[in-house]
Order: sequence, then C-alpha cells, then structure tokens
Amino acid sequence: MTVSVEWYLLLSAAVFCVGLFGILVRQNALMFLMSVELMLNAGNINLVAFALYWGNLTGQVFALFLIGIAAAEVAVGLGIILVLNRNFDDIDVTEATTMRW
Amino acid sequence: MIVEAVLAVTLTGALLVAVGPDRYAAKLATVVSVLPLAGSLWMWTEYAGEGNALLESGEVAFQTTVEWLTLGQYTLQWYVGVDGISLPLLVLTTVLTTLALVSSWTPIDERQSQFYGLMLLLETALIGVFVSLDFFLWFVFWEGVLIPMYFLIAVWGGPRRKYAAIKFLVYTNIASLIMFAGLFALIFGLGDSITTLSLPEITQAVLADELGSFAGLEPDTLKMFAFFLLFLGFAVKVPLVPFHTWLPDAHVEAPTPVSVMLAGVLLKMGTYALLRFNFTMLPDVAADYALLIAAFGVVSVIYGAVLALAQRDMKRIVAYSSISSMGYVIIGLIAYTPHGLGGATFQMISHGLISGLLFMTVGVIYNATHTRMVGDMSGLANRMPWTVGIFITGAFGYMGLPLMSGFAAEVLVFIGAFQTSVVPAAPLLTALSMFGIVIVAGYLLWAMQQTLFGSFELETDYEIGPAPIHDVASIGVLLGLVVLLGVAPDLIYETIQDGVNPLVDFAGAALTGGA
Amino acid sequence: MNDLGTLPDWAGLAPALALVGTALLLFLYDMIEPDSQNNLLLAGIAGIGSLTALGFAGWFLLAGTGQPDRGGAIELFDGQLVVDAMALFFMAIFASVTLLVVVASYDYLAGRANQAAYYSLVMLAATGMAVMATADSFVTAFISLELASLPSYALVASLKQNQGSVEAGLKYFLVGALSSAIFVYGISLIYVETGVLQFGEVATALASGELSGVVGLGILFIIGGFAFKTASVPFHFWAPEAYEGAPAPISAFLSSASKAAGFVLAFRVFLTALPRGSVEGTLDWVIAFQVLAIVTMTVANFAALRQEKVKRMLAYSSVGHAGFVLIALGALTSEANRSFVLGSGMAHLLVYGFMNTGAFLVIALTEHWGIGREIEDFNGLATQAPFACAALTVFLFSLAGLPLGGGFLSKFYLLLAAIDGEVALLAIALVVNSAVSVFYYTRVVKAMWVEEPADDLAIEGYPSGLYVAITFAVVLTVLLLPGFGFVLEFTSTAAETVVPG
Amino acid sequence: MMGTTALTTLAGTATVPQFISLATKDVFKLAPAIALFPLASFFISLFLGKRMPKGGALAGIAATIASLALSVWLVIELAIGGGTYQETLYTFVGGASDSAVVEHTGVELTFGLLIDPLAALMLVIVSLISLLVHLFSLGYMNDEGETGLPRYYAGLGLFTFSMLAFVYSDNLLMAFVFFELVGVCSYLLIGFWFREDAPPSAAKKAFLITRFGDYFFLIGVVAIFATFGTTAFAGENSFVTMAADGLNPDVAAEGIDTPGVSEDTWFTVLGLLVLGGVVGKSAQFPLHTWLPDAMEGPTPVSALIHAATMVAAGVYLVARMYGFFALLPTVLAVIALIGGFTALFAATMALVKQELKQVLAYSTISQYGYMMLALGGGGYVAGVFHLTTHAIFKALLFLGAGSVIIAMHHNENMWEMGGLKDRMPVTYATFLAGSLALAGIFPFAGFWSKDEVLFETLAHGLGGSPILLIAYGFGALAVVLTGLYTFRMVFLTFHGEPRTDTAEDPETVGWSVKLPLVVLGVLSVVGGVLNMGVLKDIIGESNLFLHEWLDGATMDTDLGALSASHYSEVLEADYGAGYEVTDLSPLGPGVVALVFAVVGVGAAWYLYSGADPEPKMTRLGRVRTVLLRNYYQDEYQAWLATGLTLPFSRIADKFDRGLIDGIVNGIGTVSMVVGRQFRQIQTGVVTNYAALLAFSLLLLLFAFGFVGGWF
Repeated sequence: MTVSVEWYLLLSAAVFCVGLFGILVRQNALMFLMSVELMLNAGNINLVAFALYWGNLTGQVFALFLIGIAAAEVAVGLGIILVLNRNFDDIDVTEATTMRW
Repeated sequence: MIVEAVLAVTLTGALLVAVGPDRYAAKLATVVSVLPLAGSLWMWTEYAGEGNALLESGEVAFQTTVEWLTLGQYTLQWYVGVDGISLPLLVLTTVLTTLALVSSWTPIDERQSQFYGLMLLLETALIGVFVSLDFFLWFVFWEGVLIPMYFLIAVWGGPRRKYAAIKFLVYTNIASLIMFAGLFALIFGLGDSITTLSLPEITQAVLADELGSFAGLEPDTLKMFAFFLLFLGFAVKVPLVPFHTWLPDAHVEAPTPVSVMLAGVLLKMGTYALLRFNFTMLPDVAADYALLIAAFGVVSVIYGAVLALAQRDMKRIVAYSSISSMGYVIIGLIAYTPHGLGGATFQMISHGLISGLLFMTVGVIYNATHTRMVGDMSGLANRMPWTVGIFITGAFGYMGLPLMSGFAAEVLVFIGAFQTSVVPAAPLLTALSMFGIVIVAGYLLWAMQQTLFGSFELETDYEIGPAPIHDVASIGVLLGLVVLLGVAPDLIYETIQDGVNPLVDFAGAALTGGA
Repeated sequence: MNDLGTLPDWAGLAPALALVGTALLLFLYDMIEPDSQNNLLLAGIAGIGSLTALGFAGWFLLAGTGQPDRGGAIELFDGQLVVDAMALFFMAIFASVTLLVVVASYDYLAGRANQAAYYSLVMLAATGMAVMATADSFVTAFISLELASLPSYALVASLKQNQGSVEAGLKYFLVGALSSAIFVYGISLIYVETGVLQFGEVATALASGELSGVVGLGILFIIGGFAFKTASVPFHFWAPEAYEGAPAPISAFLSSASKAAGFVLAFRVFLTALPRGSVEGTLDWVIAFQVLAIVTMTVANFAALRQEKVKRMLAYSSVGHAGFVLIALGALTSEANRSFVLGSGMAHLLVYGFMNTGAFLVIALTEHWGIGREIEDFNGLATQAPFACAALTVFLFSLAGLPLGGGFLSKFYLLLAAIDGEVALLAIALVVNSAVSVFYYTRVVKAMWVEEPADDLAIEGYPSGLYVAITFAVVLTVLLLPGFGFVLEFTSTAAETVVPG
Repeated sequence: MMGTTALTTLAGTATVPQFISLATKDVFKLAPAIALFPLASFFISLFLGKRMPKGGALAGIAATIASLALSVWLVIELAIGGGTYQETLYTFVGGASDSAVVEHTGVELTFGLLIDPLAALMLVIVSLISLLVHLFSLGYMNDEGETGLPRYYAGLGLFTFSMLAFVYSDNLLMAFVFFELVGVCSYLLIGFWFREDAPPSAAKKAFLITRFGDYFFLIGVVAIFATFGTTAFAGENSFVTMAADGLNPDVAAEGIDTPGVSEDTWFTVLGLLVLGGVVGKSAQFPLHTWLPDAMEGPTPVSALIHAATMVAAGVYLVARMYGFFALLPTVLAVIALIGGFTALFAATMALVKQELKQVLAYSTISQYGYMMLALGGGGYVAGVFHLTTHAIFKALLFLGAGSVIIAMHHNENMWEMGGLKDRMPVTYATFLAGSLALAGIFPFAGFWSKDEVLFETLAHGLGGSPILLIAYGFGALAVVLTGLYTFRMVFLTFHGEPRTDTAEDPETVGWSVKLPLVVLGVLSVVGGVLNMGVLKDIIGESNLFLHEWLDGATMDTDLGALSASHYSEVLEADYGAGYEVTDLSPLGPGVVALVFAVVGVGAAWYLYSGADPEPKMTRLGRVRTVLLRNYYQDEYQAWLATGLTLPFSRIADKFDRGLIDGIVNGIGTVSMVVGRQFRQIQTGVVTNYAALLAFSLLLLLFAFGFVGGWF
C-alpha cells in the first residue's frame, strides 16, 4: 500500500513548523542552526516525495543539491559561531546585541 | 545660445570660485556675476519675443530645444527661452545677485570661496527656473535652488540657522513634491495628447480640453485636484498664509545677502510658477475658486502686515511684510485683467528690488551695530546719515510711496483687481487688501522712529561710523532702480503686458464663456 | 537560435566566468602564499577580473547579444541558465559595483590579514549574483542565491576581532539561513503543484487549471526569500546590523549589488515562472509587492529619521530604496505598460548602485581615517576633506531625490511607473517618503558642512584607491542626470526580454 | 453736451467755445518749470548744500522766486485773456508707441498739467508762501545756528515741488501721487529735529493719520479709474463730465462701469472715499489729531504746512474736482457738516491752549473747517476765497509766532510772554493784522472770506437744505470763539506787562524775519479786495474779482465745466445736488457775522486785556480739562493703535508662532516620534527578528489565504 502524497505534505509542514518553533524558542546558536536544517529538510521531503509522484528526477536532483548547500551553509555558520564564541564568550544568539535601534 | 552661455558662465564661475582661494573669492565672484548680468541685459535690449511663451500665439525669444531623453511616452527636453514675463525676472535675478555679492564683502569673512561659489550656484539655478520651458528641466532647476540655499542659510546664518535651514529645505521640498504630483495629475490626464513635457505643449493641450479622466477622476475633478495641489505647492513658496512660517525663520537666520536673494528672487519663483501653471493652464478652475484665492491673498496681506507690527527684529519685520506684499501679487493674478496680471508681475520685480534694498540696508546697519533689534539702538541717523537716508527712502518705497516702483505696482494691481469680474465682490476685497498700505506704514514708521531717530544709543559695544562705500553704493543702485521703475514703469511694464496680454485674451474668452 | 558571432553559446556567460575565474585565481594565490600582504597585486587581480566582466557585459549589451534582433535569448544547459539583455544589464551593474568595491578595498584592507580570501569571496559572491541574473530555473536560482549569500556571510564577519562585525555576520547568517529555508520550502511547494522547476515549464504548468492554496503558499514563501535578499520589510532585520557591522566596502557591496541581484531574480521569477495571469486567483503577488513596498518605504524612512550612526542611517536608507524598487513589481498591474514599469526598477537599481556604493565608500574612507560612526563625529569634516564631503553630499542628495544626480530621474521614473500602473498609494508613499528622507540625509550633510569641527578632528592621508573609487562613483552619479537616456535604452531592452511588448 | 450748454447760457456768449484751448503761449510751455525749479533746488540743497553759503537756502529762494515769477506770469496771462491750458507731459504707463498696455486696456496713466484760474491762483499762493518761508528760514534756522540745513532746505524744496505739482495735476492719479509726496515731505520736515524724541513721533503720527485718510482716497482713485476708465479732471472725457452725464437723464452716458449698484449711490461712495483723503490731509474731524502734534516741526515749516501746502491740499482737491462733488448732495452735506463741526470743535480747543503755536494749530483746523463748510454748502468761490485769505494770514501768524519764538528763545508758553508789542513793533503790527483777519474783523481779509462762507451756506441752507443750516450754526458760533481765542492770544503775547525775564528782554529779529511779515501783513489787510462779496449788491457782481476770475470771465476762451457758474448750475440741477438759492442779501448775514466776531474779540478784551491777565479759563473746571485734553481724541486714537492693534498683533504673533508654526513643527515632531517607534522594532536580538519575521509571514499568509480562498 502506498502512502498518499498528502501525507508527505503534512509531514513536511510538520517538520517545517518544528524547525520554526526551534528557531523561535532556542537561544543556542547551534540549536538555531539545527532548526534551520530541519526547515531545509522539510523542503527536501516535499521535493523527493513529489519527484516520485510526478515521475521525474528534478526534485530528487534538487534535493541532492540542497543537501550539499546545507552542508556548506553549516560550514559557514559554524565558522561564524566560532568567532562568535571568541568575541562574546558564548554562543547564545541573544547575547550579541551591541547593535540595535 | 545666449541662455546657455549665461547658464554655463555662471555655473563655471560657481565651480571656479568654489575651488579657488578664499582671498580672491569675493571679488572674483562679483566679477563673474557681471557676466550673466551683462548677458541678461543684452537679452533685454535684443528681446524680440512676443506674447506669452506658453500660449499658442507666443513667440519665445532666445529659444533652444534639444531632446534630452524619452521616458515612456514623454520626451524630456532641454527647452529654454524667455518671454515678457520671465525676462524681467531673469534680469532681476542677475541684478540682485551682483548687488548681493557686493553686499557680502563686509559680513562674510569665513569660508568665502564656498559662500561665493554657492551664491553663483544659486544664481544658476534661479536663472534656470526662469528660462526653462520644459517642465522637467524646470523642476530640476526648481529643486536645484534648494541645495545652495540650504547651505547658505545653514553655514553662514545666525544662531538658529540649522533649524531654519532644515525647516526651509524640508518644508519647501515637500511643497515641491506636492506641486509635482499636481502637475503630473494633469500630464497623465492628458494621456496621449502630449508627447513632451514642454510647458507650452501641456498648457495648450489642457486649454484645448484634451484632458481625459485619470485614476477615476473625471476631467473636471482632475483639473480641480491638480489645481489644488499646484496651488498648495506654490503657496508654500510664495508664501501665502498659513504656509508661511518657514519664511521668517529663514530670513532672520540667513546672512543678509542670502536674505536679499530669498526675498528678492526666491519668493518670486512661487508667484511666477502660480502665474505659469495655475493661472495659465487652469484659468477656469482659478475662476471657480476665485473668491477663495483672492481671500488667500487678502488674508496674507493683512495677516502678514499685522504680524510685522508685533516684531522687534528688523529682518522679521521685512520678512512678514514680504508675506504681505506677495499677497498683492495673488490678488492681482486672480483678477485676470491686464493690469491685474501685469501689475502682479510688476509687483514681483518691484518687491524684489525693494525688499532687497531693505534687507541690504538692514544688513549694512547690522554690520555696524551687530544687532537688528528695534530697541537695541536709536538715533542711527546721527552716525550713518547716507545709509539711514536710503533706508528711509526705501521704507517709503515699501509703503508704496508714489514715484517709487512699489506704488506703480500696487496701483496697477489695485486697478486690475478692482475691475475684475472674475472675483466676486472684487471692489470690496481689493479695498480690504489695500488697508495693508496703512499697516505697512505703521510698522515701518515705528521701527524707523525707534532705531533711526532720537539720540544715539546702542546696546552692543561697537563703534559705528559711516558704512563702507561699496555697501552704500550697492543700496544706492537699488534705490536708483526702485525710483527709476517708479517714475518710468513703462520700462518693463510694456514687456510684461506683452507677456500677459494673451493670457487675458484667452482667459477672458474662456471665463466669460464659462460664466 | 542565437548569434554570438563565431563564439560558442557558453561564451554568453563570459562575465560570470571572468568573475569565477578571478575568484579561483585568487584562491590559488591564497593557497600558494596564504599570508600575502601584497595588497596591490590582489586588488589588481580582482580589479582586472571585474573589469573584464564589466567589459564583456558591456560589449554584449552594446552588441545586442541575447536580444531579439540578434537571435533572442541564449539558453544554456537545457534552459537552466539564460543570457539575455536583462541578465547582461545586471551583470554590468554587479561588475561595476564589484570594481568600485575592489578598488576601494585596496586601501581599506591595507595591513589586514586574509586579503586573498577576502577578494576571492567578493569575486565568488559577485559570481553568484551574476548567475542569479541568468538563472532560469528554481534550481539554479537557489544555488546561485546561496553562492551569493554564503560568501557574503563570511565577508560581513571578516573582521574577526571586531564584535560588531561578528555580530553582524551572525545576524545576517541566521536570518539568511531562515530565509533560505523558507525560500526552499516555497520552491518545494511549487514543485508539489507542478512537478517542474524550470521557469518556463512552471509557467506552462500553472497556466492550466485551478490552483490550490499550496501554490499561493509557495509563492508567498518565495516572496519571503526575495524579501530577504533585497532587504525588504519584514525580512530586513538583518540589514541595519549587517551594514553597520560589516566592513564598509562590504556594506556597499551588499546594499547595492546584492540587492540588485535579489531584484533581478525576482523580476525573472515573477514574470516568467509565476506570471500574474496564471496565479492571480490564488495569490496576487502584485498586491503583495504593493503592500511590501509601502511598508518597506515607510518603516525604513521613518526609522532612519532617528538614527545617530551614519552607516546605520544609510542601512535604513538602503532598506527604504528596496521599497522604492519594489514599486516596479507592485505597479505591474493589468493597466500598466509592464516593460516600462519594470524598466523603472532596473534604472533605479543602476543609479542606486553608483550613488549608494559611493556613499558607503565615503564611509569606508572615514573608517579608514578612524573617524567615529556617529553623525556628530562627522562635524566639520568638510574643513579637512572637502572633496570627499562634496562627493558624499552629492550621493546623499541624489539618494534623497534632489537633482544633483541620477537619483532624481530614477525616482521620477519610479513615480511614472507607479502612476502608469495606476497605483496611487504607491505614488503617494514614494513622494511622502522622499520628502521624509531629505531630512535625515541632510543631517549628515549638515554635520559635515555646517557644524564646527571637534578639536581633535584630524585625518591622515588621502588613500588613492578609495578616492579613485569615490571619484568614479560621483562622476557617474552626476553624469547619470544628463545621461539618463543612455540607461533607459538598456533598461527598456532588458525589460522587454522578460515582458515582451 | 451738458457742459457746453451750461456755459453758453451762463457766460452769455453765442459762440460755441472750445472746451479747452490749447494755448501756444510760451509761458504755458514753461509751466512745468514752476514745479521743477523747487525740485532742482531739492537736489542742489541735498547734495551740494554743505558747500553752499546758507546751507542751500539760496537755491531754494532762487527756485521759489522763479516759480513765483512764472506763476504770476501765468495769472497775468489768464487775466488778460489766455485760455485754460491742459497738456499731457508724461505717460506713466502705456507711453510707448504701439504700446501693449494701451492696445489692451485702451487707457494710459499720464501726468499732465491743467492750468486754469483756480490752479494758477493756487500756484501763486504756494510759491509766494514758500518763498517767504524760505526767506524767514534764513532768520529762523540759519541765524539760530541749526545743523542739517541742507536737509532742511532740500525738504522745503521737495515739499514745494510736490505741492506745486499737485496743484496743477490734470488728473486724480497724478494728484494722488503728489498728495502722497506732500505727506512724505511733511513727515521729513516735521521730524526735522530727529535727535529729540517728540518730533519723530509727531512726524510718524502725521504720516500715519493722513495715510489712513489716503487709504480711502486711493480706493477712491482706483475706483474712479475702474468706473470711468480715466481720472482726468477736465475735458470731455474727464470723470467729472462722465459722472455728470451719467446722472443726467437727458444725456446718454457711455463707458461707466458701476459694480452692480445704481450710479448715484456708487458716485456717492466714490465721493466719500476721496473725501477720506481730504479729511486726513486737511485735518478735519476725526482725523485732525496729527496737526497740533505737527507743531514739533520748525515753525517756518508749520507756516508752510498750514498755510499753503499739506493742509491746503485737501481742501484744494475738493475745489479741483468740485464738478464731481456738486453732483452728490449726500457728500456735500457730509462735507459741510464735517467742516462746520470741525470749525467749532477746533475753536473750543484753541480757547485753552497755552502755547502760541498750539492755538494757531487749532485755529488752522478750525479755519479749514470753514473752507469745507463753504464747499459743502455750495460756496465754491467762497471756499477758494477763504483758502486764499487764510493762506496769507495764517502764514503771517505762524511766521509772526516764529518771530516771537525766536525772541523768546524757543519758549512758546504765552503765559510767560506779555508786553512784547513795544519790544517788537513790526512783529506786533503784522501779527495784529493777521489776528484781525483771522477773527474776521472788517475790513481785514478774513472778514470778507469768512462772511462769504457763512453767507453761501446760509443761502443754500435756507433754500431747503436744513442740514446746511445746522452746519451754518456751527460755523457762526465758531466765529465768536475765533475772536475770543485769537485775541486771547494777542493779549497774552503782546499786551500787558512782561511776565518773564525773556519777555522783558527778547532777542531781536533780522530783516529776513521782518520782510515776510510785512509782505503778508499788507496782504492780510488788503486781501479782501479780491472778492468783497458782502458788498455784492453795492459794488456789483462784476467787481467780485475772484468770482469773475474763477468763472473765467477774464479769459478769451470759455472756462466751461471748470467755471464757478457751471458749478452753480450743477449744484442746482435736478441730477446734481439739487440745491436751491434763496434770494438773500449778503449784507445782513455779513453784519451778523461781524457782530459775532466783535463779541468774541470784546470778550477777549474783557478777560485778558489787563496789565497782568489771570488765567480765566480755569473757571471752566472740568470742561477746561476736557478741552485741554482735546476731547480725548488723541487718547482714543492712540489707544486704537497701541491699545488695540498692537496687542492684537501680539496675539496674532503668538497664534502664528504657537499654532500655525506649531502645526508645522508638530508634523516634524510626530514624524520623529514615529521614527523612534519604528526604530525600536530593531531590538538587536536575532530571535526577535525571527519571531517578527515569522509573524509577519503568518499575517500575510492569513491575509492572502482569505483573499485567495486557500482554506
């Protein structure tokens, strides 16, 4: 029995919301990063599932690209978090508020 | 090409003076300013235009047209030229600039090259305003005036100069944008019937009833809407009560030569534009609201004069009385009679000269006393007889003393306004506005009595003696011009009449047809 | 189908290739000599690279490459990339801004570490932007967008010892990552509905039949992605901090080129992939952009009123200008002459590219001199550096829409566009916000020219690179007033490639 | 045409006369010089005065002599048969060939000369008085060592120029121009001693109050121009003739443009407006308050102002356009009432003044009241006659007072004088002659003219105009008071014992003072010969020289619409004032007036003639206080200016800066506050950004979701 495509959509939406929720409530930069990854993967779920549904590879190929880009993004992100830690002695994203208003 | 030459010379001169050393700036700038002066006077003697530049029959003098760029359906042009309305104002600008530059020699003692450069830049923009016949080009110059003016007030002004300068800039800029929107409402309403933004084309299209509906507004509503926005925008510049509050601040804070330019020429931009846009393009709307517009004029006259009564700062007195004087221009314009329109234009010139004269004289006194407050000094006539003599004569000129230009202008305006059938109850309104001549006498006489007469006393610690000869000379020249135009208004009035007459013709036809 | 003379099709990508080549060259150099301080060489390489890109872009533009009379747009890689007038026009903007930034960085970077990395990241980001201009599929769109973004994050944070820079990098990155995620999710929703990602095919797919809310949601999320890239409210939060904290040349780069990149992609996506006619029923993006435009202009301009730091004020101004350009999308109503409207946004982006970059470069100059960031710190600067201050005055007044530079005309063009689309609210918002903006720009001008200098105001040296870049920018800004017509030729051709007729 | 018919009948000639003859006599060509000489002296004195002997006085004297000579020549020319001369000298607006102005409006504004008997007479008076004042100034100013003499003589020159030009203006606009210039000159001269506080203030007051009057005058000028398209005084196309045609039902009038009211109403309004200027300049109630203050100026200037120039200008204007006023019964009644009332009103105040010049000032107001009374009462000739005689004896009195003031070292208080008659006989004799003339004692000049004024008013009043009778009552009563205050002045100043040391030993005065006094004294005695109206029935109408003169009887050509008989015609016409003349012998009323005058003089003799007179007026108690305070006229007018207008302007200023400017600044402030709020959105916390971002997205989602129907 195949799972109806609507369920994938729901799943991806759920993952997306979880990620968003994480971003809103976590102050740790790493957690923030992970939440973003969740959101990105919500997109991946859609792409992969619907590549099957539509019977073409476009979605899957794009998903592969996305995974790669996500990794790059994490790399840059970790670099930034590293210097954040160096400058603010913390990786709490709400701490860095020297500039506002 | 003379127009281009004048503009180019002035602009080049401005840049040259600005980068040159302070030492030579004053004299260099004055010498440079003689070139556009000579150019404009040459144009004056060679002028062979006829009629109103905006109307079909008009022949524009010294005209050049070059395509600039095409934006959408509209071709923007470099389109310059003069007619009987703009030429006198052009000459006024060049004359006043040169004299204002001379009067700067004494008070301006720091950052001179910048000051004189900006003054010439201001002159360039002002000349541009009066010669442009393409709306967009005109608007470039129109906005371009603001920038040098802002600096001139903000850098070389009095204690509250920054406030005054930014108020001037923001207030008048907002007004410009409102006006801009107003004109574009018209332009868009004209739709495909125009292909350039040249003022004659716009005017003639509007007058030919080619206005369509735009943004859901029927042509008539659109006209009204555009008129309203244009009027609002120009009313700030003129300024008409209640949009005037930037003016006293700007005048009080600006250094004297800048006040001269401000009162002498900048205010005329407003009335000039009203004449060119509101009253030439949309005479029927003007006629519909004639009573309201005339009321604006009357209120400005009386209110400005009454406020002048309450002032102690002599510059503020002249500033408020400028508001009052510009009210007459409005009353004359809305009359749509030959003497109304002609007299109003004449009043622009006349007020330019007289207010320039008074500001310069106040400046000469200030240079010596370092105060402008009535009450801080008395009996100046004992120390600077010639300056005081010119001041008294100028003040009488401001009061509309016969044989000085103010009288000729005011009488023509009154005659024109009295006769009009455009404004309801015109005789009554005219009579009401004429009461301004009594009030103006009141405050000027009061100020003169306090400061010039009595025994000599001065609150500030300055030794004063006769003013420098170049200062007296420049106010003397202005006084001479005021008297000359007062004795022989025909010198410019013929040219002005030639420019406004076609306006009376078609407007008269349109208005009687409409009414 | 296309005509590049004797050159192969892929040569159409020459500007992007020049940029990426330069980046790789710099990488190579960095690998060989990681601690190099040979600033002149590095800047030279980067400069020549961007100049080459500019040369190619300009050449192609003038030669008519990708334009209908020369065989139409060049499609590459199965329609993943497309080289047409719009792409070339924007590549020219990117290359110009990059050139200015690189020249200016020569002085800015003097004595700092990791110079080669810096230049190569700039070139990479520029490459990303160039590819964004040519992207013709959501796949390439997203990849190029990330290619532009990721180096930008690093560049913003490149002053590793500086708290502000790091904080700016962090915020930029976090908001950017979130926005990318939203963008991707939006793309995936489009894929859910259509099963294709190439723009033209998406349009074809959407044109048939009823659309569900999924598409609308997807479009909304895609708008979010662009809003981030163009720094539009409410995705603008990163901008004030990123521009303020970043090295000033990078602020210039981001606020000018990166914004333009976001817009060129948005133009293409919304006009070729998600044409309003097809998706109107589920989400009328014209309305959405109208809302965004008005909100962006108003929030940014009013917030800028009370800023005390020059750079931050410019950041808000930059957000405000995003709002102005959004008019070009918001005015694409059915009444509008669409290529005319679209052209207005492009023209403004070009002019803005010079005047805004110029303004930030003057800020870079003041940072180079060690002058403070507050407006007050600029007091009396004109006594020391009249040329730079005159240039900044021109930039600021041009930004304000006063007729000292091309900004006056391009804003006017935007106004015409708003009126052409018969969106009165946009026109009014444009006028009101222009009026408001005069005030805060003037504050800086006032500080420089009017206020008395502080006693300790002293500047040392007149760095040639920065001055060259500023001079270049100011000359172009001023020349764009009389020479605006020249720009218009390109914008109208560029706009007609995405909205024929 | 109406004008022509009128004069054929009246002048009794059968030929159809030229309305205006364009004389080619050389003297008329020279006429502009009459005014230009003093103008030249203005420039010479102003710029070269410092280097000239006598501070420029000589230039002025030469100029006025020349003017006088030319004026006399003109009079002779007219007396031996010349014609009225009218010439447009200068086109102010619209002068160019193929003028756009003229092409469009059909009118031009011009300056021109109108020389008729009236103008010629006035020219002589003005130039004569001016000459004498110049001469007198040599003693009063030069010998007293005043500084600023070039300025003084320049002022006199300009003043004379303005007045002369005003006098022979051929249109109302030009008249207004010089009317105003006269006002400015009086400002400059009254405020001559600018280093003191009072003169500048008095000068300001004089200018302001007369300007208030001129405001109405200017409206009148503009309105007349707008109504008739011309402001010319004389000629077929003058506004006077057009107005007459407009009102005359027998004539079809064209080109009159009234703003929606009937013609007679509108003309009445016009007349009243012009009258505003007259009331201001001629110091009639209620705009008389400036005149006593104007005594702050040098005394010769007072003489000039009061006798021949400034104040005379108002009355002269009425005479000049009498053809217009004669059409308007309401305006005439107002003129007569104002005149009569002012005559009485001012006389009462003169009773209690202590300063010599103050008495003369109020007497001036009073006497100009008589002239107005005459003109309002239909006595055109009488008004002009009184203007003439008054010019002479009032100039005499002022100059005599000036002489006394020199003698008294600038002390003007009469109570500190006394007994001067023996010490300054010439001054006394001439002053007495002037006083007798002023009081109206037979046979001095004032007697004849004042009697004629009263007679004309009475005659027209009895003819069915009761309002004139009231005015006559005022005038007759004032005769008594005139006698009283005049001789109170004479007795206090010259008679009795010297009351102070200065009076005991006054300074002597020179020939330059005495000469003018003698000349004027003689004229005051014999001036009445001009028009002995009281004896009309005895000597015959043709020997009333002034009447004949003003009627144009001496001229070859007909004076037409400018003639006295034409004015009577209009006055009595149905469309005009509608006056009727009772057939009354002038002898009876003349005797009555003389008796009144003698009663006044006798009262003065009774009260003040002793060796050491007491202040008798104190018995009037509070009435005296009221009189001394001038009925509080100054107070209420000062209150109008400083108590009402000034506070109002301050309130307006507060309103302006507070509310209007407040709104402007308020908009700025609101923008700033909004800006601060928007700025606060940027909290600096990246999580908040994410939240706001998500929230906004959600908001958009819901909004567009609902619109797009996604749910």
